[in-house]
Amino acid sequence: MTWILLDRCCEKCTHSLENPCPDYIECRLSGPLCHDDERCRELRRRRLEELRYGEKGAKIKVPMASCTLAMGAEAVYRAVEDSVKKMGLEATVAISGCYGLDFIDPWLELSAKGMPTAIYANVKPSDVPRILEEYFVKRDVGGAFALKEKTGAAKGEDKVPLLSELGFWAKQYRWVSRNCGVVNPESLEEYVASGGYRGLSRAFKLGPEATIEEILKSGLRGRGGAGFPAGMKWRITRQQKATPKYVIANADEGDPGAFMNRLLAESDPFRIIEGLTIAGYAVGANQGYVFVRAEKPLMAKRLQKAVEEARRYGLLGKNILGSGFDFDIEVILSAGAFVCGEETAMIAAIEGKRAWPRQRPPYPAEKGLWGKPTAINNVETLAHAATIMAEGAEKFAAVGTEKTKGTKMFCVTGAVKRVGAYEVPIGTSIRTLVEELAGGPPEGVRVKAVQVGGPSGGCIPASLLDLPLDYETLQSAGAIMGSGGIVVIGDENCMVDVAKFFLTFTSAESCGKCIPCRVGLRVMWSILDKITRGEGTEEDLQVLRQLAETVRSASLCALGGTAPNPVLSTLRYFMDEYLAHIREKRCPALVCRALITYRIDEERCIACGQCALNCPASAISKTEGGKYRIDESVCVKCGVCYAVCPVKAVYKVSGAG
Amino acid sequence: MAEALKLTIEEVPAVAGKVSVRIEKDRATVRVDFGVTQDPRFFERFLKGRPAVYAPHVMSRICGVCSVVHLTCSIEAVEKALGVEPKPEVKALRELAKGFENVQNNFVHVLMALPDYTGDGNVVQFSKSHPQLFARMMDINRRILEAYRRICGRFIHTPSLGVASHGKPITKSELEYVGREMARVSKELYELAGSLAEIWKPIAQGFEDPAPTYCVLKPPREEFPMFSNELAFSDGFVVSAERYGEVIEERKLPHSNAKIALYRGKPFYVGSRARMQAYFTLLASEARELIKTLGVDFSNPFDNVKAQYVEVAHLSGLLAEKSLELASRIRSGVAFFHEGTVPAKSGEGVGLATAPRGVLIHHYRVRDGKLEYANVITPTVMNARHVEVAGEALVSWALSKGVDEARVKDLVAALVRAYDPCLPCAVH
Amino acid sequence: MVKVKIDGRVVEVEPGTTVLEAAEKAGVEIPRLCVVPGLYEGSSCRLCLVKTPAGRLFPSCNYRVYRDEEFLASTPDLWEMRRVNFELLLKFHRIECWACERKSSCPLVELSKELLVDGIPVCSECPLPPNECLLLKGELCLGMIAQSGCNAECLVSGGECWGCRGPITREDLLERAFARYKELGFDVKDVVSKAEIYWNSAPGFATVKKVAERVGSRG
Amino acid sequence: MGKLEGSDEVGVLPDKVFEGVPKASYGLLEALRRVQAVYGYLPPEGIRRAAEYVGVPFAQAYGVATFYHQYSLEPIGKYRILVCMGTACHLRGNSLNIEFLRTFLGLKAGRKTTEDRMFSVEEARCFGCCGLAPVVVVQKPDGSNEIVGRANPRTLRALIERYRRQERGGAK
Repeated sequence: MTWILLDRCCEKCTHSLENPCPDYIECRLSGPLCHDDERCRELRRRRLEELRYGEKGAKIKVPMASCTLAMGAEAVYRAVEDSVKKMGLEATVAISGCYGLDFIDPWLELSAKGMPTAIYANVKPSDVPRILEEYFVKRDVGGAFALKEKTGAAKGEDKVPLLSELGFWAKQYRWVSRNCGVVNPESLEEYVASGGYRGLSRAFKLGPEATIEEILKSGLRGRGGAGFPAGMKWRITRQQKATPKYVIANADEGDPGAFMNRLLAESDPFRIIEGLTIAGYAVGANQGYVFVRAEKPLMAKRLQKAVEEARRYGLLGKNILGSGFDFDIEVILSAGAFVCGEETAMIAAIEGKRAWPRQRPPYPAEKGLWGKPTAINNVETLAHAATIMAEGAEKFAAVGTEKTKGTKMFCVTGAVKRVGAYEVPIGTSIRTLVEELAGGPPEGVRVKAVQVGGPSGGCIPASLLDLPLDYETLQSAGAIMGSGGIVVIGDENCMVDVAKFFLTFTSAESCGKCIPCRVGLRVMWSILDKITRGEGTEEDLQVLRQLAETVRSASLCALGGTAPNPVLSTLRYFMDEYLAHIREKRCPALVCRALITYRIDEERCIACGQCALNCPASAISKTEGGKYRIDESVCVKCGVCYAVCPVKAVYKVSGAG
Repeated sequence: MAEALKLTIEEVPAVAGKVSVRIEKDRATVRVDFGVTQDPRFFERFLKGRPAVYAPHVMSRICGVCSVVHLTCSIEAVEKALGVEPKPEVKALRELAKGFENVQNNFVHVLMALPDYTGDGNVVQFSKSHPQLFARMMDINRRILEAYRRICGRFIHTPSLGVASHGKPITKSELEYVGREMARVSKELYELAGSLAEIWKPIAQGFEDPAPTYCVLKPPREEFPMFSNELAFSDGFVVSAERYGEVIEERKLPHSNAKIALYRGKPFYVGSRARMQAYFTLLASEARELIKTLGVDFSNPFDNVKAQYVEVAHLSGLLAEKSLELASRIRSGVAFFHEGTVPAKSGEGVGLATAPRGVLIHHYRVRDGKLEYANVITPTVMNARHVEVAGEALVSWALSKGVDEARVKDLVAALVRAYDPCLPCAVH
Repeated sequence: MVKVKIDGRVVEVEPGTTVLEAAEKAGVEIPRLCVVPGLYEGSSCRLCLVKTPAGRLFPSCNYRVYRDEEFLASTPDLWEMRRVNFELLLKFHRIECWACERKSSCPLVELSKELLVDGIPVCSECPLPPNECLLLKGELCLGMIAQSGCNAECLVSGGECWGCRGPITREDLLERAFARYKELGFDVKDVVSKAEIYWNSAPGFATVKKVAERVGSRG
Repeated sequence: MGKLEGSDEVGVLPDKVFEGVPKASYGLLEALRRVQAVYGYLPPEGIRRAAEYVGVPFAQAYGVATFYHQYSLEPIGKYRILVCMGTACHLRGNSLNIEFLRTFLGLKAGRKTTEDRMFSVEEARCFGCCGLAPVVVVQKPDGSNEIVGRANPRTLRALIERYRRQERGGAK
């Protein structure tokens, strides 16, 4: 058994689980504190180096998060193990979290003493032996995607850019996501080595009141969407007389297109656990819950593991770090309901009921889980809190806007070249995020709109891309911050269809408790459906708007309260598309099925027959000229031919065209 | 006195519906054109092909003021055409309803026309100069309406009356209430007569009706009739309902949208003035006394209004009797006279009813339950030519008395009002 | 005791009283459907929403006052919101008043009148209990497909409904109504012919005819 | 009611199925999950057992079972094809993919499982793998997941044909 950083260094160490040392965390990195022994100091130094380069002086990191796994990271991991064995490499194979840069998935990070740490992008299992050979044997990094630093010791260094110089990295301010892709998410040791749990130690030193004060000073606002000051929430919960109190980490990340919480929990789960512990300490709770979305099981697994690890080393349980504070966490897996993201619904779900929200006030801070004061924070907020406690409020508040300090993780998806999660200071413009970080739209596509804030957000037109991303600005533009999902919509998408899509989602996810949301969204959906079928009238738009306003203001919870946003914002910015559907019975983006016709351009057709082969309706037949033609009376407009045609001879027309 | 005279009343004031009167005097002859300028409504046409049982409901819409008479007359006609015999109670209730309409309607007509005789000009003025009297009359009207509601529910276009059926459940106590109320109303009306007679000045005293032929229903029994199977004329001629077409002829005149009806080619009149003369012997003694009190001159068309008052008083008493009699026939509690469906037969039927303004004829031909032909002759149509003839005589008479033109116009308007203040019936 | 001001009327209530209770005490009428004290906490129907002067909305059934507060309960926008909301609620109600025992005491019917929402048939106001329905006696009453609001005058007076207030336009409702006519042995054509008398030029008559034809053509 | 009664097709639940689940109402979600893990869906008897175990009325357990997406009250196919309906996946063509899958597998409206109970096609909520949009995830009978990124009708067709081949091969 190798000694790890979390173990006692020698018999002189006073720390034990029964009698924990308040300086335990600080002692890990800059210790020993209770006694002076150079050997113990050296033990720590060596271990830290081992963590960096592996025990054998070389390390291969394979990212194991949902996104990389989906791209075959598991096979890459196996290939790496095989190759290491076959090549007889003296290297440690380790897992890590993910950077959140989906466009390079799966990637590999190779490091060895004296070599620059190199990242290889889009690795296939078959590439692995070559990459390992180049790096470890030939010491050539020319094939790498990016380097973490330059040592001048390896070949090809000049050909590869530094990660920190790349636009999508340089423009980021990795504060809360600092460990994502860097540490092993299943290792508490690596977390502590990277500076983890300093925040909790500091909180214990400051005491609960001062901890809340510190969070208030940092100006941290809830990152789950509403932007309520986190310190305020804690203070209110703390002030309640009723006991016991609870803290809940909201890891029910349900917004389609948002995965920053998943990324964080899969790559750096201990930060969340630490944050929740700090929250528990600050409000005076002894029990915390992490409520995880059912669709993201790995997230739950990692968090569960993190909880177990923390318990093992006394960072959860009785008398944590000798502070006298008892705290434990239970990870709860949801059973799948978008509305669970709403705090009162989440409470109902934890209580084992249908996830029905209830009217606030009373707020959960007053009457929450089991009717007791409960502080519910988004996992990103909690991770921020942990980081703030460690780094100090001033450092956090150094970036951001006047009203909102700090950074926020945004997930940029849709029509962009570099899909991924990026952490930037609040107030960064949408354009910076979309064009500089995410690389703008792919070739041949223009950005038409940007949908900010998940299904309840609004569609902001391309002309407003320079808007800064902060709570107030987004709200005034008809969108919301939400969880921070940004979906870039290219000009090949129909905005009516997009609005309808979001309503399909929200109306299906409506819990059914209150009328405006349950019925209103359905009625709105059917109006949009009518419009996309070309049967809409201009009066429908009036009704739509009125319904949207009513649903927005009369709904019980935020789900209904924000669900009309996509409709209202598209009505506001893309009225011309609605009118084209209504007046001209035409879908300008050639999306709405009832309004388009598929045809085959005989000039282009190479008569490969793919279309006819794949057509589910057998609507495509050979013409006398040997080319193919679509029988419009049979065509179900599924679009398969359009998708499979290798020469793009299938095209769509809409309206009178 | 002018040799030639041309006067036009574009719209006669204080009547329902649009009616214009053109007066032309050319040397010896005076011509009065009574033109209903309101558009025709084609009731008779659009019922064609529809179930005959719908006719009463629809026909009642000819007039919102005297809806009951159209309703009941239509019911009578449909019943005859389909060969349905209503229960005696249903018939009695129908007669009650019809009587109520005559009472209420004529009473309101009196109230409306009275300012012409008292010199007040209009009702508002009248209510100011005779506040107590006016208040009392309004109270009577209210009580009549209230009593009516006990029998038929809603007042206008009552849905209660149907073919061989009376929809509203009737209770003994309600009938008794109606009896008591109407007896009181009748009594008050006789009491009022004295004070009325004082202010009720004659108009065109001495003027005589140039065409004294009138038409009423022949009473089937010794009683003021509401419905009948025969028409009686003042010349003694009596004709059965089915054969009304043989003596009454309808004609369309170019200056009016309404038709006119003639008896053997001659104008005739209908209404209370006719009825009070014809049914004099059937009247209660108080009513006969009342005729004297008010000094009704049956030869003066203007005195139609006085005749109406007499009729109201008499009928109120009669209704009181009738409702009490009916109450005695109902054993206790609620009685239902709501009948189910009517067979879809074929046939022809003519209904005759005593309308507030005269005689109403509904004539239907039904095949397999569906209406094939409908003809309606309203009192307004019957009076239409008589108004002109009387008007011509009135103008000559007035001019001969040296009455100025403005007054002539007022007189003619008052004459129109005296006959009938409600013209839409003419165009149905 | 705290002071609650609702629509300008001030009442004193115990702290913890709901705004709805306070409003009742103040004599301000607030519609509501879902709240059943002791059984259901409410806040579902959203008809009882009230507004603070700052414009925030709360369901009055659920909002408890602990300090002096002011609320508006009858602003036009609130009533408009209630109306839209109520229309939404009705959209998924079967509205078979002719078969419903509750029709005479149905809060939906009352609210539909208060909020001027169309779409409830005359049956809802008919004084006859379902087993005394005129249709059972073979009388062609249009109550099932006619717009209510007349207090069923004709039915009260013993007649059948002629639909003078115009047709109901909701197709699913018409469909069920016509199916019932058919079930009771009426010819759908006769129903339409009777309806035509008042509805020939009514805006929704085309829908009525369409549905009637569809129901009529069914086996 | 027939559907809610009858437990014939469901065997006896293993005794240990609820081990570690708290015997209180808040254990219901987990208890139901355990039942579903055994059968692949929630048979009425299973819901009843879960309700009894945590001590809530059957109606409440049924209400919870019908509320959450993760619970299925009808048997699902051997291969459960989850089509991501997240925004990115929708925009990049999953609406077309699901249509294709349904047509290709011959699913009738309102049904999600093929007649032979081989495949289920379901819409799923965002997997958070938006970088791979459109994403289709197949839960295979051995419990593993196959994640198909950048899916299109062509790859899906190949996928299904591959599973069918495997099944035929396995049968022999």
